[in-house]
Amino acid sequence: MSLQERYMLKVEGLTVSFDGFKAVDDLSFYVEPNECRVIIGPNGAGKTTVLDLICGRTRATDGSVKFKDHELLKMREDQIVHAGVGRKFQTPSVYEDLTVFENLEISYPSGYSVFGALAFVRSPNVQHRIAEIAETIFLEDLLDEKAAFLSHGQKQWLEIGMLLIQDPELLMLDEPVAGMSVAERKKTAELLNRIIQDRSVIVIEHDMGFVADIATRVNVLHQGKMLSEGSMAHVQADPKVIEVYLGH
Amino acid sequence: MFSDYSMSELGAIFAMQGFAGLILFSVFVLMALGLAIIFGQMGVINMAHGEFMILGAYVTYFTSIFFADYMPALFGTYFFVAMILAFIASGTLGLLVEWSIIRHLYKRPLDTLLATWGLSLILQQLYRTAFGAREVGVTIPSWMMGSMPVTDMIEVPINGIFVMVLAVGISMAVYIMMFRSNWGKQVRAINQNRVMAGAVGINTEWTDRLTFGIGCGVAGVAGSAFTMIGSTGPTAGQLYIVDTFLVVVFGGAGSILGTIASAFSISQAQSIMEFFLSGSMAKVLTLLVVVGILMVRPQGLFSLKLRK
Amino acid sequence: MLNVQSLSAAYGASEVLHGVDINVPAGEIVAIMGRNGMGKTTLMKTLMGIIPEKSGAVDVDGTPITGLKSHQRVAKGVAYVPQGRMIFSAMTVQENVETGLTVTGQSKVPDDIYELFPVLLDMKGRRGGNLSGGQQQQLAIARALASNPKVLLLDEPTEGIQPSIIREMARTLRKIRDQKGLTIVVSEQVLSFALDVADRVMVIENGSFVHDSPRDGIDEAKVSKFLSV
Amino acid sequence: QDYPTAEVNVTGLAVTDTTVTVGILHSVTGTMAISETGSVQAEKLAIAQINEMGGVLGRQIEVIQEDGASDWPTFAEKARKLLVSDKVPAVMGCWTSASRKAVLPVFEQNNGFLYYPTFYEGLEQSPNVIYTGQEATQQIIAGLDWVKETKGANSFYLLGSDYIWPRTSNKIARTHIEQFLGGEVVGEDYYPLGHTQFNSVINKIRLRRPDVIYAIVVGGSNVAFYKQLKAAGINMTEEDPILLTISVTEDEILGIGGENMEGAYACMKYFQSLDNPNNIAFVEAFKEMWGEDIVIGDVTQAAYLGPWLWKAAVEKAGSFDVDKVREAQVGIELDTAPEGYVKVHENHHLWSKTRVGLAKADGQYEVVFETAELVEPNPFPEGYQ
Amino acid sequence: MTLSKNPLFTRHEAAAFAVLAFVIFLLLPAALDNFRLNLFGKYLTYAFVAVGLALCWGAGGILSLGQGVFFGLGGYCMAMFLKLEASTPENTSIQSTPGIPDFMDWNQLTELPLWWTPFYSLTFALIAVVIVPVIFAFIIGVAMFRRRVGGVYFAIITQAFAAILTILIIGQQGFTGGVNGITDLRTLKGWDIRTDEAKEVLYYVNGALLFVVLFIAHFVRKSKLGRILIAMRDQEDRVRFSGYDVASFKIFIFCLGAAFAGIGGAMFTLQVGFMSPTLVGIVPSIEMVIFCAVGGRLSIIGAVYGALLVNWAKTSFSESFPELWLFGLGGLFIAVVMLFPNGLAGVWTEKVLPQLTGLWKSRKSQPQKEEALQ
Ligand SMILES: Nc1ncnc2c1ncn2[C@@H]1O[C@H](COP(=O)(O)OP(=O)(O)OP(=O)(O)O)[C@@H](O)[C@H]1O
Ligand SMILES: Nc1ncnc2c1ncn2[C@@H]1O[C@H](COP(=O)(O)OP(=O)(O)OP(=O)(O)O)[C@@H](O)[C@H]1O
Ligand SMILES: [Mg+2]
Ligand SMILES: [Mg+2]
Repeated sequence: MSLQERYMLKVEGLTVSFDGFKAVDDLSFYVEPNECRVIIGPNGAGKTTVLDLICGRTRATDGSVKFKDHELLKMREDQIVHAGVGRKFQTPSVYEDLTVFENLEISYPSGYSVFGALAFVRSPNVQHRIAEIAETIFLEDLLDEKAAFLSHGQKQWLEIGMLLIQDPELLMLDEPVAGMSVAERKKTAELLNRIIQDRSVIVIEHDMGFVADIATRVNVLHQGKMLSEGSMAHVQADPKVIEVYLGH
Repeated sequence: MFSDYSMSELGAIFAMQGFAGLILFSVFVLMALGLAIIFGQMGVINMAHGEFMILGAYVTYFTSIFFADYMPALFGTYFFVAMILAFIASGTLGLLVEWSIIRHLYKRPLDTLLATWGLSLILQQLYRTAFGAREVGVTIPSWMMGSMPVTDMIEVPINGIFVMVLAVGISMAVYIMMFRSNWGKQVRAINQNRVMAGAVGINTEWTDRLTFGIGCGVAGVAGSAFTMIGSTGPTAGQLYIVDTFLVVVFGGAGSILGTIASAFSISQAQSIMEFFLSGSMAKVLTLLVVVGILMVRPQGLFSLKLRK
Repeated sequence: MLNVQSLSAAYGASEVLHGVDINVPAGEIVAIMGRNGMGKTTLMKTLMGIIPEKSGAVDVDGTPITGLKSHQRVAKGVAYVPQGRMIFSAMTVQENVETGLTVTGQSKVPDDIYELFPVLLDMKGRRGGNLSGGQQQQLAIARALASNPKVLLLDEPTEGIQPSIIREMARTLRKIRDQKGLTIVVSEQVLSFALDVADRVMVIENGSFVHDSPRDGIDEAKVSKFLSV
Repeated sequence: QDYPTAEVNVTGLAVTDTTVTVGILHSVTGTMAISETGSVQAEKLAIAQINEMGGVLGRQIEVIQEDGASDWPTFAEKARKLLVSDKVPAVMGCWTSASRKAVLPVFEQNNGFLYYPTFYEGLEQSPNVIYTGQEATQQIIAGLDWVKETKGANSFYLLGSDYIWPRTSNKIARTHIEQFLGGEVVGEDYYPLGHTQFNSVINKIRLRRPDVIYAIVVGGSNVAFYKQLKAAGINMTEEDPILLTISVTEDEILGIGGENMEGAYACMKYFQSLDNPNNIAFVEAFKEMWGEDIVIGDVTQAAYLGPWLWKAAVEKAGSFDVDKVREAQVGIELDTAPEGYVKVHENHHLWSKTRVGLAKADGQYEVVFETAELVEPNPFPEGYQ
Repeated sequence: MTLSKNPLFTRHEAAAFAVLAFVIFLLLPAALDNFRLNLFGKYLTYAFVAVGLALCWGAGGILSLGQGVFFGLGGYCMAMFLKLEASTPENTSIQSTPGIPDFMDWNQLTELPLWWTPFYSLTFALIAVVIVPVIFAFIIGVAMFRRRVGGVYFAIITQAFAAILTILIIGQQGFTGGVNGITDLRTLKGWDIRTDEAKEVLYYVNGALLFVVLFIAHFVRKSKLGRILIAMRDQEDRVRFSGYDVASFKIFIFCLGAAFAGIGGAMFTLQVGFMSPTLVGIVPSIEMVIFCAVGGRLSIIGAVYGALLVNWAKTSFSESFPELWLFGLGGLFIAVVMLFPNGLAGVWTEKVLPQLTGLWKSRKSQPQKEEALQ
C-alpha cells in the first residue's frame, strides 16, 4: 500500500495564529481510512480550530492539509465538501424553517450549481436515499416535521444525517453528544459505529465514556500541539494527559 | 489636472483644501456620532436621523428669535443655550420614539429601517405643518461669522473652527460614554444579547431608551450647529442620511474611532477631489472609492475580528 | 432561600411547566435532572424572568420576585448561567465579567473570581467570542458570580467542559457555597456530576418533578432509569 | 344669462352655470414644497380676487389642488387626473423644469392648458403652456450687460447646481460673456442638488479672483453657499468680487438670512420692493391673505399672473374651450400686473422688463436697474446654443 | 407519506394566483375608468420590483436599498429606444441638429453618442432592458458577495450605488437628459403609446408580463434553489459546508431581482411616458422595499398587493388630504411594521385563511425564535 493510499488525511506542520497567539502550533497527524479518530484535549486546546482549518472555515498561517491528493488549504469551503469532507458544528446547525425532509434534500449531493438547483427534481432515487438516511438517524417518522420542532439531540442527529447523505469519505464531528441525554448518547455511539464502516471519522468529545465507545485511536491536543497519541487505554494512562485534561 | 497650477499655488491649494476638508470632517463627525450610537451600538437603522437633526435646527431658530426679541444684549451667546435646548428637544423626542416604536423592534433590526422611514415622513410633515414649508433663516451671532486670515491666500472661517471644536468635544464625550464607562459596557452588552444582558442585571429597557435618547440628542446638537452652514427646512434632513450612514458603515459600525477615521478619510478625499474635478464627479468618485474599500474590508475600517 | 410554588410556564399556548414546587434552603445545592426537553431550561428561564410565569409564585430570601423583570431579579440576588453560555462575544473577557457588576455598584471585579478561573485572568483582554467553548462556559459562571448573588442558577454547566474542570467545578461550586453561603440550583443530565456537587437531586419529567431525594441514600438506579428511558 | 353654459363649454369641461373649476398642481410636500408654496398662495390670491370681481364669464372659479409631492411621475399622474377626471379648463402649476417636462405630454395629448410660473432655461414652446416667468435669455443678458457697463466687470466665475437650468443658463451666460462682452470665464462648476459644502469652490474662487461670481445655486444648497461664502470672508458689500445671481428671490433670502445675502445682486423681472401702484396693492393684498411676515419673490408674482391671463383670454374668447382660449391668449396685455405691464408673445412667453436688485440686510432687494423696454422672450436663442 | 408531493402549485397557491389574475384582469378593469386603470398600470410596474425583492430579501435575506438602480436602468433602456423613435428629423426640425434627441441638442451635442445608436433597434432595447440591469447586478453581486458583504452593509452600499447613479445621470445631462429625464416619448414602432387605448393595452401587457415574472419567481421559490435560499438566510455557514457556493446563489437571485426590476422599469416608461432620475434614487428604492414589506416580504403574491395597496393609498391620501397625506402614509408604514410584521400575506395566512377554511387544527405551538442570538 502506497503512502498516498494509506492515509486519508495528512496534516503536517499546521499552524494558525490570531494576532500573535498560536492556537494551533506546528501540528501534524495522519488519519487512515475507516478509522474513527477522536481528538480530546483541554478547553481551548485548539481542537475546534483544527477542524475549522481542515474544512476551510479558518485560513491557516502555515502548513499543509492533504486529503487524498487534494491540498485543502488552497480550496474554498464548498470545494472541500465536494472533495469529500463533511463537517458538523459544535452547536447544532440545521435549517429550522425547513422540514427534516427538506433539510436532507438540500444536502443531497446533486444540484450544487445554481442551475443544477433549479433543475433538481425530487426523483424516487432521491426520496429513497433520504428515507434511508432518515432511518439511520432515527428520524424516519419525523420527515415532515419542521426542524425547529426537533429536540436538541434530534437536531444533532439531523445534522449528522445531512452529512451522511453526501457520503463523505471524511466526516468531522465537533462534540456530537454535548447536551444529549444518556440514552441519546448510547444511540449516537451506535450510529457512529455503524457509519464508520465505510469512511473515516474525526470526532471531538469530552465525554470519556462515549470516546471509549467509539474511538479507534485518540489524539490529545494541548495548547495547539499534540500531547499524546494512541489507543484510549494508552492515552488515559498517560500522566501528562491526566495532568492537563482528565484530572486526578 | 495639476498642470494648470504653479508649485506654490498647489501648496496653498492643498493647505486650503486640507482645511476645507477638516471642516467637512467635523461636519461628518457631528452628523455621524449620533448615528454611531444608535446604529453602531444599538443596531437600530434610524432613517429619521436627519429629522432629529432638523429638530435641533428649528430649536436653534426659535431660540435665536427668543433672544432677539427678549434679550438682545445676550444675543451673542444664544447659540450655547440653543445647543443645550436642541439636545433636550431631540433627546426627548428620541425617548418618545424609542418608547412608542423602537423598543418593539429590537428583534427585527431591518424593520427599524422601515418604521423609521415612516417616522421621517411624519416628522417632515409635522415640521411643515408647524413651522411652514419655507426654510427659516437662522441669524448667527456676528462673532461667529467672518474669518481669520492665516496667509493672504488662506483664511480660516470662525464657524468652521467652532464646528471643529464642537466635533472634537462631542466625540470625546461619546467615546468616554461608550468605551470608558459602565454605561457603554451595558449598552454594548445589550446590543450583543438583550436577554442575557437583562439576566446579568442590566436594566435593558431603561438603558435602551436613554441611549437612543442620547443618540438623538447628539443629532439635535449637530443640527443646531448646522444652522451655521446649512439650511433649515422641513426636508433638509434628508440630505444627510446617505452620507451619514456611509460614514458610520465605512468606519466599522461598532467603533467610534472608526467613525472618526472614516469621516476623516472621506472628507479629505472629497475635499481634494472637489478642487480638481467638478463637485458632482468628486462626489461620485468618493462614493466609489468608499464602496471599493468596503469590498476589501467588508466590515469597515475598524472592525473586530471575531470567529463565527 | 429559594421558594417556588406551583409555578407554571408556557411557550405560547403550550404549557411546559405544570405547577412545580421547589424549596431550597440557604446554602443548599440542588441538582435538577432530566432528559432533553423535559423543562430544565424552561424552569431556569422562568425563574430568571426571561419567560413570564403563567401562574405560581417565586420567593428569594422571603421577598417575592414573581413578575419582576430579569434585572430586578438579579438585584434581588438571583444569578444565571444559561445553557449555551451566551457571553457577549464582541466584548473582552474582563468587560464580560464587569457586566455582572451592574447591580452591585462596584467597578472592580473581586479577585476571588479570577482565582476560581485563572484562565480568564490570562485572557482578560481577549474578545469573549474568540474563546473556546469551555472557556466561554467558565466566563459565564464568573460573570454570574460577579453580581454577588444569593441564588445561583446553572443550566447544564458541564456541557462541553473537559473532565478535569468538571470535577474541579463540582469542588469549586461547593467551595463558593461554603464561602458565601450561596444557594445553588444546577440542572444536569450527567448523574456523576450531579452526585459530586449536589446535596439533593430532583428529577423533572415533562414539566413536573417526579423524584426528589437527598444525595445521601439516593437510589442511583432509579434516577438513572429516569434519565435513560 | 350672458354666456349660456352650452355655448361657453362645448368640450365637456368642468363648467356649470355658476362655477368653473381650475386646477392647481404644485408640490406641497417633499423638497420642492419650500419653493412652490409661494406660487400656490399667489394663485389662490388671484383666484379669490377674480371671484370677488364676479368671476370669469359670470362664473365663480373653484379650485382642485393636487400635490405633486416633488416627484415627477406624481406630477404626470396628477396632471392626468386634473385633465381627464376633473376636466379642468386650465391648470396653474409646476415649478421645476423636470415637473413641467413630465406633465407636458399629458397636457398636449389631452389638450389641457398650463400656466407655468418659473423662470427657466427656455428651449421649449408648447401650444398647451403659457410661460409666465422669464426664459433664460430674457433674464440673463440684461444683467450681464449691466454688470459689464456699470461695474466694468470682465472676468466671471460661473457656478450652479447640477441640472439643466443652471447649465443651460450658464451656457448662455458664457456665450454672451465671451462673444458679446469680450469678457472671460475663469471657472465653471456644478454641485449636486442638495450639496451643502462649498468651501472648495470658495477656495477656487479665491484663487482665480474673478470680478463676478455668477451663481445659480438652488434650494437648500443656497443657504449653505451664502453662509459659507460670508464665513469665508468674502464680503459682498465690498463688491470684491461682485455676486450676481438669477436664482435667489426674496423667498430664498428668508432661508439664507438677509445679513448673509447683503450686497449681492440678483437679476430677474420682479422684486417685492417695486414701486408702482399695481405692486403696492398686490403686496398689500398678499399680506392680508397670507400674513404680514410673508415675502414675495419673482416666481410668486409670475404665478399670480396665471389666473389673470387666463381670465382675460377666456373673456376675449367668450368661451372656456381650450382651443379658443389659446387663440385668444396671444397678444393679451395686462396692465394691472404687479411687475408693470406684460404682454403675451406669440411664442407663449411674456414680454417683460428685466431688473437688477441689490440685496439689503432686511431681506429685500433695492431695484438698481431696469431695462427701458420690455424684453422680447426668445426661448430658442439663435447663436446662444 | 406526503414526501413525494411537491407539486408546482398547491391548492392554496393555485387559488392565490387565480384570485390575483381575477383582480388584475377582470376586477380592476371593470371597476376603474381609464385614468384610474392607467394609474394601476403604473403601480403594477412597481410590483415587478417588489416581487424581485420578495425573492432577494424575503427568501434570500439580501436587502437591497438600490432596486431603483435596476428599475431605472431598464426604464432608461426603453426610454432611449422610444426617444430615438420620437426624434425623427421631421419631428426635430427646429433643432440645430435635427434627428438627435432634443436634450442633446440643448446640450450642444451635434451627433448621437455611439453608445446610443444600438438603441435604434427595438430588439436590442428589449434585450438591454433585462441584460443591462443584470450586468450591473452581476458586477455588484460578484464584488459584494464574493467578499461576503451582507446584511446592513450590503443595504447601505446598494444605497450608495443609487446615489452614485443618480448623480451621474443628472451630471451627464447631454447624454441622459439630466434631472428632467428622457421625456416626450411618443410611439413604439409607430404605435402611439399616449392614447387611452394604448394605455389600456399596455395595462394588460403589464399584467401579463407580471404573471410571467410571478411564474418564474414561483418556480424559483419552489425549486431546490428556493429552499437553499431560505436555508442560506438562516444558516449561511451550514449551506456553505453542505457544498454550495453561497455567493453564486446570492448573485443569481440578486440578478434575477434586477432583471424583474428592469422589466418593471421598461413598462413604467411605456405606461407613464417618460423616465427620470427620480425613479433611480434612494427614496424610490426605499419605497420599493416598503411595497414588499407591506405585502409580506416572504410572499411574491403579497408583494404585488403591497405595491398596489401602498401606491393606491398614496394616491388617494394625497388627493383627499393634499397637506396631510404624509402623516397617513408614514403611519401606515409604522403600523404595518409593528402590527403585521409579515405584511398582508401574514394577515392572510395567519388570520384570514384559518377563519376561512375552518380547518384550524390546534397545531403545536410555533417555536419562538430564540431571542438570545449571539
Ligand atoms: N479568532 C480568534 N481570535 C483569537 N483567539 C482565538 C480565535 N479563535 C480561537 N482562538 C483561541 O484559540 C484557542 C483554541 O480554541 P478552540 O475553539 O479551537 O478550542 P477547543 O479545543 O475547541 O476548546 P473547547 O473544548 O473548549 O471547545 C482558544 O484559546 C481561543 O481563545
Ligand atoms: N422557544 C421555544 N418555543 C416553543 N417550545 C419550546 C421552546 N423552547 C423549548 N420548548 C419546548 O419546551 C420543552 C422543554 O424544553 P427545555 O428547553 O426546557 O428542556 P430541557 O430540559 O432544558 O432540555 P435540554 O436538556 O435539551 O436542554 C420542550 O418540549 C421544548 O420542545
Ligand atoms: Mg471546541
Ligand atoms: Mg436545557
